[in-house]
Amino acid sequence: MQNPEVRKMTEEEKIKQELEEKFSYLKDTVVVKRSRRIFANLSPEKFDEVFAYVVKQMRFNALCTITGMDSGDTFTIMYHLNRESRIVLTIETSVSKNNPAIKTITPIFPNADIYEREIMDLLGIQVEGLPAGRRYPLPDNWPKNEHPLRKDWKASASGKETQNA
Amino acid sequence: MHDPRDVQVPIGPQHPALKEPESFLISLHGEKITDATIKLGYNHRGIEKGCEERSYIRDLYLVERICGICSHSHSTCFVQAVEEIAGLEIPPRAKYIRTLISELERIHSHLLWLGVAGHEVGFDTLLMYTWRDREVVMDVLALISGNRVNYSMNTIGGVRRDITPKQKEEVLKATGILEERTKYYIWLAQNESTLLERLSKVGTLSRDDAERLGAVGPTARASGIAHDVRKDDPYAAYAELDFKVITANQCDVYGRTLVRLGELMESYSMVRQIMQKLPDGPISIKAPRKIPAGQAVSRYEAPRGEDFHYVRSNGTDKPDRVKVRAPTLANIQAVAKMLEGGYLADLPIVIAAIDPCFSCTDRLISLRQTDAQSKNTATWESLRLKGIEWYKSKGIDFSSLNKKLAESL
Amino acid sequence: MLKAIFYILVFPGFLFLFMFGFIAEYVDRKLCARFQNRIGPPWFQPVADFIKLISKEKIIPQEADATIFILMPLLALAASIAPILYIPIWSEHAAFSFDGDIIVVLYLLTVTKLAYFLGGWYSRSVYSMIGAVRSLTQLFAYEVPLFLCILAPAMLADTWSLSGMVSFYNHHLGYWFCNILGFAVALVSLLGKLEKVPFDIPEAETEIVAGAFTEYSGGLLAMLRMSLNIEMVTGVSLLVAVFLPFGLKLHSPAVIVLIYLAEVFLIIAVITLLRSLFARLRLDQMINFCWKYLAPLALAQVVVNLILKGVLPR
Amino acid sequence: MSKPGKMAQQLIKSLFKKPATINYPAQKSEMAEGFRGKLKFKAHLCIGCKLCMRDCPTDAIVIRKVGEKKFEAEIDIAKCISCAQCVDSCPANALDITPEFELARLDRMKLKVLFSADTDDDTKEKT
Repeated sequence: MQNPEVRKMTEEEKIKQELEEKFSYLKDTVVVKRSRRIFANLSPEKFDEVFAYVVKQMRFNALCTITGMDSGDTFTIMYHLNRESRIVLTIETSVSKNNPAIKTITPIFPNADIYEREIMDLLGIQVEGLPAGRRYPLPDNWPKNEHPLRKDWKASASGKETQNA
Repeated sequence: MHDPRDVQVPIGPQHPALKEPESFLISLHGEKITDATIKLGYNHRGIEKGCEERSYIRDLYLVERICGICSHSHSTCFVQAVEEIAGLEIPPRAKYIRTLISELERIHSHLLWLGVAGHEVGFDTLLMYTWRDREVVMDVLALISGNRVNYSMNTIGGVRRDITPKQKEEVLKATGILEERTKYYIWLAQNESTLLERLSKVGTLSRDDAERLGAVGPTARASGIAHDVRKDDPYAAYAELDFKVITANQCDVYGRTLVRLGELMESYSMVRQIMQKLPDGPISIKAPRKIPAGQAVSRYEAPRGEDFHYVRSNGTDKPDRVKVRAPTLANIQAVAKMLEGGYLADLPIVIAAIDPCFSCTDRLISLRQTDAQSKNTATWESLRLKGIEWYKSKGIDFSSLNKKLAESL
Repeated sequence: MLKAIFYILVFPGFLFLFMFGFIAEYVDRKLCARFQNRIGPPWFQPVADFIKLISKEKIIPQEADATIFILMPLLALAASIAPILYIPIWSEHAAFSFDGDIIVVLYLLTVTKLAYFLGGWYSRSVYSMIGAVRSLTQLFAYEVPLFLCILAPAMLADTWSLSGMVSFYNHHLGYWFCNILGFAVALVSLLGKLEKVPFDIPEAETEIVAGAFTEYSGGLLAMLRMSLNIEMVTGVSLLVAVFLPFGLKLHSPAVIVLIYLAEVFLIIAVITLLRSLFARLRLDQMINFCWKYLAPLALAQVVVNLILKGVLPR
Repeated sequence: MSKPGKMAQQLIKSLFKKPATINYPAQKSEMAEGFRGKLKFKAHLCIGCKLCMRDCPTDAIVIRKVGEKKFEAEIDIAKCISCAQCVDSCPANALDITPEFELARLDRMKLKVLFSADTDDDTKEKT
């Protein structure tokens, strides 16, 4: 209040500050890209701790979606959270390509179920703790070990019969 | 839990209640639904993968075809993300034109929804009337953009077509007609008792459940959650427009109807404001073919709710990852909750009430035929031949007639 | 003997009803389209649909009981044609009549519903079975008010034959006004019987595809659709005979038939208007409505008629 | 007060109104000016840069060199999605979009339209 610098701080910067104060290892990994867009990078070990704090203490209580991608050596998983539908915080973490697995967040966000199944199907990352259910979005007879969103997967590769439709 | 006397009814993937392939397995106890399992994924077309393999310009048209109804939503959402990464600030006139198309699209989508809702409860006259009125806005969209559905108005760095004064007049005229009609539909929805009977207290979703299950758009707003990306996270020209976020507290299908009808009225007022404020100037700026490395999250209030795109670029002319989360995927998870304890007769309207768009939801498909399937798979050609043979066995031969027809066309 | 065969096969039986069925379907569809601000089908559409259907392959589901599956459309068609023989059309006397034929007509109209039920039930598909059960459940709701409404005028006329009733009302024209309430209730119940919106629950397209008819195809479906059309004509004719028995005293049968046709088309137009005016009710709402409003009103009509019978001069 | 049959007035009125639908193949519907339908290729303007081929989302257009500064275009209407990106991409304005929308044919081969290098708008249909 007394410091004019602090008063000028936007909500996004306050979030950045709170995160960096609370978790020292987050220094320099939280980026405010523009108003209402914050990106944070996390190592997988620290994920649970920060994620729980952000959701429970910082009111980022809605999940937009989960994005998974193949970034060459590792898989990148991004959790897009928002606060009152306004500020989107993207928490990025990575998973190694050897036996990739993440923990489910369905106990916190029940609607994460379908996004996690999507990551399971399309990237082949195991989601631990996800209850058994029907797969999404690939068909039931889709072969195992075929994960379309991996960069080395090509629709027409390895002699698969493709339908011209 | 599972009662052996319950009947299992498959709704879909092919069923008259669903306009797109999706499957619901319903357990029925008499007419009551005891359990509903949802299976998605029939419409997966590989669009996210496809985007990674195409240039940004080509992606624009691919993304537009994620969904037929909210084509402008997806393309704007995508192009906003790309522009944010490239650091392009589009001209104000382009922003206004984008907003105009997006509001016209909302009008067309909500009118379409009202008709579908009427059809689902067996009120076909309402379907015919709303779809007749929808033609007015479709014509205006065709006039402005050159197409009725896939408007292709967006390009990276602006829009592709300008609005002439004559088009402006047409838009205002159409808005006037539609406003009158919408007032009538609001009156009808509030007074026609057979409609009220079928919509009230059906498919209830409490505010808590809506929040917990991540419902978005009119579905969430009808449960009293006043979230609207246009207000909360303004894009395009929305920050400069004056509009209300319509909510309802009924938490049922009736509430969702009122919210959509109320939004229609807001859209008409917004279209008028856009026409009044439309700034002069260029409609696009030149965009580079190669987009610098970066990432962006883009949100957009599609007619069905929040559309979410995440784009990551790697400095080439192709994106590294495009993630699309369509509003239906967020809402569909609430449907099982809404169906619980309801009647079979309410199933179509409950599903329709979230205004589902399954082709938005799924974006990738199996591109091949597996051998295990081929035994039961009938191809188009084999079915055609079977038909010809069957009619021949009845002594009817159409082949010469077909040949004649083929030549004439 | 020859006359009886003519009655059954040509007029007012098989051939006449077939043509009338097509025309009634056309009028219904065209009017509905015009109500909805559409152009609607051309005049030959019902005939074209019929020819198309009979030229298509008949598919009998593996699980279905083939005999019943094939027989039921025939039974439905027969049961929907038969009542016309007892309904007076061209004079005060129907083709056949006996004391109690009014009950036969009502039950023949119920037999068509039973045929739909059995056909649907033995299709062994979930949609058909749900549709069939709904059809029967609904039957119990509209049947009581419909029967009461049609029996009430009979009580006043003190006869159980349709021809007798018609001639009674022709000789006591003023008595017609007593039955207006019954007419309205019977018209609404008839909507339930004909499974038209808002009572088209048994064949609710968006819920159970086509209800009991889901598995039917080709010629069998054509027969079912025809029996639906003819059921509409006979059902409406019954209403005309009971509630609008005008002009039957005239001497020219042609004029009487013309009046009859005009009345039938008028009621069909009203049915079409009603069916484009409402949303489909749910089964529980429909049953509630029938027992809460229609049945008491029908009962009131019966009571009123019983009292009037004692009071009014004969 | 909610009552059934609130639309009755409109329905009866509709009886006497002109229908909103048209009898399509007999009565043609008009598309707005600037409607994006079939593509048109103006051979004399083409400079053979093939930018249209690069930007076409569906690979529906093929430009071939047939002589000195002479190019022909083959457009596969079955593939074309009428987005008109090629019209935007063309630096020489050699492509144009027409409002013609009745493009269905019973024969797939008839959907391949060849715009020859010599004539401007005369389209020769490939068989």
